[in-house]
Amino acid sequence: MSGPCSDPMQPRPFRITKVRKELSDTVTMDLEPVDGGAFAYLPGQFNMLYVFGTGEVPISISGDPAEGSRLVHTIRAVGAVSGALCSVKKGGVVGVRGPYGMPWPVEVGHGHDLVFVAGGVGLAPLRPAIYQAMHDRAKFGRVVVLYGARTPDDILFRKEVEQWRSRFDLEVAVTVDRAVGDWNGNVGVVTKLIERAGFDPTSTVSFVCGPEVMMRFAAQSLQKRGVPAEGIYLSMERNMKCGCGLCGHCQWGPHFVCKDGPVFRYDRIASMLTVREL
Amino acid sequence: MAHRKKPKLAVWKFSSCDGCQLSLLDCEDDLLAVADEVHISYFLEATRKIEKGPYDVSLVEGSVTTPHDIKRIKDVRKNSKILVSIGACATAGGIQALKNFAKVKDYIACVYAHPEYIDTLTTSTPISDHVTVDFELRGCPIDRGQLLEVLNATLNGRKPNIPNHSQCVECKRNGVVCRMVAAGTPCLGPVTQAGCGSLCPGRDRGCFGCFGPMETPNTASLAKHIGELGKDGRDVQRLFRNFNSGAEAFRKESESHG
Amino acid sequence: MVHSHDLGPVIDQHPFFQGIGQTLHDLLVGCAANVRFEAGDYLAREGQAADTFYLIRTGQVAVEVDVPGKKPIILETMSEGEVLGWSWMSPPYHSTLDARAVTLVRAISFDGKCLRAKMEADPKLGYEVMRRFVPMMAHRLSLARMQLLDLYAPSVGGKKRKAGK
Amino acid sequence: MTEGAVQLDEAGLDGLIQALRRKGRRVIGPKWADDAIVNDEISGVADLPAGWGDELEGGRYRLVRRDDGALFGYTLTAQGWKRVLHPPAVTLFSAAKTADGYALTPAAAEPAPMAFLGVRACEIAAIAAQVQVFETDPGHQARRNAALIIAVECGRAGATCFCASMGTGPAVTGGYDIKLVELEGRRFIAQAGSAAGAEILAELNAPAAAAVSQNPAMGRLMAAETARSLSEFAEHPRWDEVAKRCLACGNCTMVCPTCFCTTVEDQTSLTGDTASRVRRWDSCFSVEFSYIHGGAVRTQGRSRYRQWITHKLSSWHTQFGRSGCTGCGRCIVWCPVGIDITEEVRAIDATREGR
Amino acid sequence: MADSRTIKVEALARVEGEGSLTVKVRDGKVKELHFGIFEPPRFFEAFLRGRDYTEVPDITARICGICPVAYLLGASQAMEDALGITVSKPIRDLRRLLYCGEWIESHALHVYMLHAPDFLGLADALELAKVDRTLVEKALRLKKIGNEILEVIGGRSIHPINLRVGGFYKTPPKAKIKALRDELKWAIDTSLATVKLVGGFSFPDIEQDYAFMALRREDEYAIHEGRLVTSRGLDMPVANFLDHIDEEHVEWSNALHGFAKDGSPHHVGPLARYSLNYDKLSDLAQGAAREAGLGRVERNPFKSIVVRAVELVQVCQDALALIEGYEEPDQPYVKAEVRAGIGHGCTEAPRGICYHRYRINDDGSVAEARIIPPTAQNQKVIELDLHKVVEANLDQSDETMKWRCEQAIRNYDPCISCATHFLKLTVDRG
Repeated sequence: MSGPCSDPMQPRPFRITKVRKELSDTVTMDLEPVDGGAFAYLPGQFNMLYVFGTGEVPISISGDPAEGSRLVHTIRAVGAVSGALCSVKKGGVVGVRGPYGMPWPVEVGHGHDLVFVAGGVGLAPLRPAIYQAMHDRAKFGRVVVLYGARTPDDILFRKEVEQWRSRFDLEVAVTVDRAVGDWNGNVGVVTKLIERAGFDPTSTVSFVCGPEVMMRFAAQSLQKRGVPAEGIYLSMERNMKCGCGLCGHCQWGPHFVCKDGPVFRYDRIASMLTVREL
Repeated sequence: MAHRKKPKLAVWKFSSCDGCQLSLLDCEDDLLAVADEVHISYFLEATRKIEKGPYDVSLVEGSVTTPHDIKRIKDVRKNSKILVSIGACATAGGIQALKNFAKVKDYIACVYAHPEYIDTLTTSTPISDHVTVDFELRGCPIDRGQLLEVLNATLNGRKPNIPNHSQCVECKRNGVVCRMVAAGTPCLGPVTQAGCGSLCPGRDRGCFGCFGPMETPNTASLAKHIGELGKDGRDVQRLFRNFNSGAEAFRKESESHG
Repeated sequence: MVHSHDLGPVIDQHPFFQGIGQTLHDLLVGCAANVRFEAGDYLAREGQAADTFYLIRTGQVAVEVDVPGKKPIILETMSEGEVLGWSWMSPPYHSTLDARAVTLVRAISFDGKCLRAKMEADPKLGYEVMRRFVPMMAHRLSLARMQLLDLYAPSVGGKKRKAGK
Repeated sequence: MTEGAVQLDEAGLDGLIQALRRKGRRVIGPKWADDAIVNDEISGVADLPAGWGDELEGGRYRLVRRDDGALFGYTLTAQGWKRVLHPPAVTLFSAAKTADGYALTPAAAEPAPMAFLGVRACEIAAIAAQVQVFETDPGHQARRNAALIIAVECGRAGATCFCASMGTGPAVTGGYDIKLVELEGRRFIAQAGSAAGAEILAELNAPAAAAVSQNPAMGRLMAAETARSLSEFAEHPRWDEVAKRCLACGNCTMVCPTCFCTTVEDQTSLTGDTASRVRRWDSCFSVEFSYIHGGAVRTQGRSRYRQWITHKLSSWHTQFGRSGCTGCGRCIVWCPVGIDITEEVRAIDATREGR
Repeated sequence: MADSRTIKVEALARVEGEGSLTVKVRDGKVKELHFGIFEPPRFFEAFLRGRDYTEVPDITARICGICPVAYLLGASQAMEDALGITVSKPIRDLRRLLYCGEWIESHALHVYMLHAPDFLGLADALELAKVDRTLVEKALRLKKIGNEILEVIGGRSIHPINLRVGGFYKTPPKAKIKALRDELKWAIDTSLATVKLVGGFSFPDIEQDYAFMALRREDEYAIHEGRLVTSRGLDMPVANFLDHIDEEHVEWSNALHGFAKDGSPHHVGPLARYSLNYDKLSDLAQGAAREAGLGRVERNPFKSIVVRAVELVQVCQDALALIEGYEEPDQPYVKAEVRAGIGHGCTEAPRGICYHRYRINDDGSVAEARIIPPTAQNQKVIELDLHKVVEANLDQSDETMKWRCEQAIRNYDPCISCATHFLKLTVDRG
């Protein structure tokens, strides 16, 4: 059993049981531990994924935490390691260390409206929380998913998002930054969706994930609507080499993003977001 | 184990001392293993066999100093998937870039009886001034371990472990006592990229910058400090005008002393 | 078609018109009309006279640029509650973009040309109108700038050293 | 624990070293090398840097002869015990391709027993600080547990010392197995601080003596309160000023006994059939350190210096409930241009309201 | 077959860079032959002016990555000469040991990897490895010993950093030097086997009446210092070098052509050293030479490969002896008082005499620099050899002739890539 504390630097081998191509540069893969054990995690947590001989990168878990046996990751090829990860075929083995990090505190939303704001591949780390909210649907008021993508071709989990849209107990709005004439959906930034989404700002908990700039603007829009800063959570990204507070790379102000985050409550970090090169 | 296709390797020489390409032949323990993994298609220093491009990886040694070189490097680029420039000549113009600070006519007259026979550019410039370079391997000469690392990383599709930080980090990791602090020896280590293995500081000598400027070199601060150690402007200028005088940070710093 | 006097309450409820004085209110209501566009209809065309602005009540409008030989590029979509059109305020009073109804659109149109003349004559009135349009324009500009950031794009570049640097 | 102090002469100290060696411990202590005192394996008292003292200033370290022949007359070794407990390079694992994946081999072997001779009060604090950082790292804990600490209390403080400001010294008050105080004429008062220490001292049959302690005056002062609140000064103009001098060379982080940051390197055989992963010391002064997809977060010298000093003096309190600075002054000495952590804090302190 | 043609080798991979060969044949006779070096000029003599004398060894080392120690030592000795200082015996010995390292590396590289393939009809050592991998592995191990000596003493094998005017920055610890012992014992045996191996090659029957010049010392086989002697009876200090040798600048070459002022065919390198210093070779080396069929004087340029192998035996033995006798010197270097002066320095680079002359100002800056590397000196005799080779091979195909010419040039190991091969051969049969 390789919990984060036994030997934090030894990756545990996982076999890839399924690979789905999501976007031109993004895949989702299902993994199972080669040793056959279980893998428990909470929504918003991440793993360090190791490709033999190439290296290791932190990747959020994008599956349903209720499905205990199946670990799901969605990976965008942006560098040597993530590129190599994306090209591992079904049946291949990758190393997994984790899960690491503070999760989305979904239970904080009990009794309130829940607003997910995602940008780009930022939808992937939010998806486990969306699943959990749907499992516990009755515990929340309105559940809103607002998603901004680059173009219609860059919409992650597109079929699933369509399914969510068709649910009556979920409000889903998608917008893209750029589109051409045959796109019938929204064009504009995701903050615009925040302005018109139906939720009660005074009783809302919001989870935001996307590029840092997008999260900054989204948090401001949510606040402008009246959502209190204590009700907004962001998922931060920093360089990580270990995932468990040993390497020091992910330090951000007094925080280790890997273990104090990646999910932070906005009011606790708002002042840091505007400090240059912190 | 399924074996990957052997990439075609070419080694090119421009204006240089041949030392960097010799580094490949100096990998005595690994040379035959390298030859098992790559197909050497063009490497004048090692073989009279010449194969046409395109090449998967080209290692380019030397700087551009003649009009003909400019044409040649463009051909090399066109024929190479990955182009790695190796050594101070190829990455900064080399020792011969010292002519960039002088009038070449005077230089020619100084060395040659018949200047009219000599066809040369007024400058010695790095490869990246002329074509896109995929990776620059520093050093005068390069470190053969680093060369193997670049080849190895390229073969295995990973990022080469070649740091851009200061020489000081390497010295401290190696447990080498700082010459500048402990003996007052002027040292370029704090502004020089790591990679040599702390050679000079490990032998009671200040770093003289074989690996060129580190990622964000604060040459002005170091130059001031070296002045405080008793060196005059001319000494400081000489220190920055060595094998990497063509690298922007060193060139600029050298120009503010003298 | 609804008559203009029915539009009073609609206008009153819209945040854009909050705190509007009676004079302006009457004036706006006086030059307002309920309009309806089928999907594919244009609310505005690039280069044509811009004499109208709209308060969208339902449906979606695409603000776009026509590109010869290609599909039009949609810059922004607008929907319920948004105010569309400000070209009527600045010379030469021509639309700078196309506005196309993506779905069935119901909107209230206002006669900008008429309003423009009244604003010229009555600076106080002009100020009142500008006071409402300028923040909206500023907000839309900031959204547009955010859009320009292309935040979700794969990062360009890398460490390659280019020639001529 | 302490059963009274004993007195050791030079031969007695050698007896202590030999006793440790007989027990299979590698004794690591101060030695002269390359114009500095460094920690290295020692085989007896003769290896110790007898009669060497040092002069320390910002960016300047000079060994000087002392006329009293003291064995521990220097202030601090060039680098601390971090080199041993948190080595510059550690192989984390190696792996080999197999028919259906790869097989991992953990690299860590049980460390051999060691004894650290000459540990100063500030170094005891630094060791404790890193133990806290690496509480989830079994390798680090194993190395620490393999080491016996033989502290030597400072008879004098260097001009760059400020352990008193940081509350870590100069008196050695705990965290040791044996504590030594050097008296004139290479005589020592030894005191056990643990059962293991007591056992060894007992073997030496040394005469009992009264415990003593020394309290040298500090060379520097740290404005501790401002230091602790540095994170409130993220936009202070001082960062631009220090960035003009700072070389971003990383020396301060390397010599700092508590700086723990590392990077990892993945290595492969040429054929790609085997791979390994090495953890190396890294520095927040390197650009790569803060690299995230697309570029580095801290590109400017000012932000990298600010990160280091703010983390060290301020964020540590949030993270670990203590300062990351032990007041050893190594960052001042070994900064090539002599940037002084206490002076930087003082400059900010001077601009605080109400001062 | 026409009896009149022009052979043009446009680009010849070279030592100091790129070379070319143009041969015009008319009526079965070589009418014109130019061996040119068009390595782009690098102007060392020019930019050395104004540099501090202490910098010159490191800067001149960059002339050649194959034999940097020749430059480091030559320049250091010239500076010491100018400043009037003499290094201690231990420093001198350590320098010699270091130089043995460069010799072992360079000779092993040339014999096995650059020259032997010619005699075996192979393109390169990698092809040789396919035929006999063990042999190439041995060659690499031999080469590596040379590099290890360079690294232990000099820091690195290419452009070592530990040499300075007056000696070394830091002398290596005894244990590290002694650790080289066992490998060198192996190297002596391997060198002997090498002599046997290359002695068995077949050689074209060419004899040339060279005027040999080499360094000579009474107490050792001179490599790093000595007096200059010639086969025409001259015996003079290094300082007189320029009285006998000059350089000219010819149109077809960017390297200055050295020539003897008396017009004799000036030849430096292994044949010269061997023929002039045979009596200084060890018994072992002499025996190996005799067994390999070398004469007391050797004038067949193609046999230089055998001479190199004999020299390998010699320098491996010398290195071992120096290692056995090594004690850490008290001082790593001799300090110098700066003064104005002129100094000369000369060593035997593996490929021949490398001469330095500097004039320095009273502030220690260089006023004038003159460096005459071995390849420049040998260019004329290389042309003489090529004359003979071409004339002896007129009935051969262009390809064969090209290879023969290459091989003839490689006889001189004119630094490494120089020796490797011709890029293009154009034959104009007139």
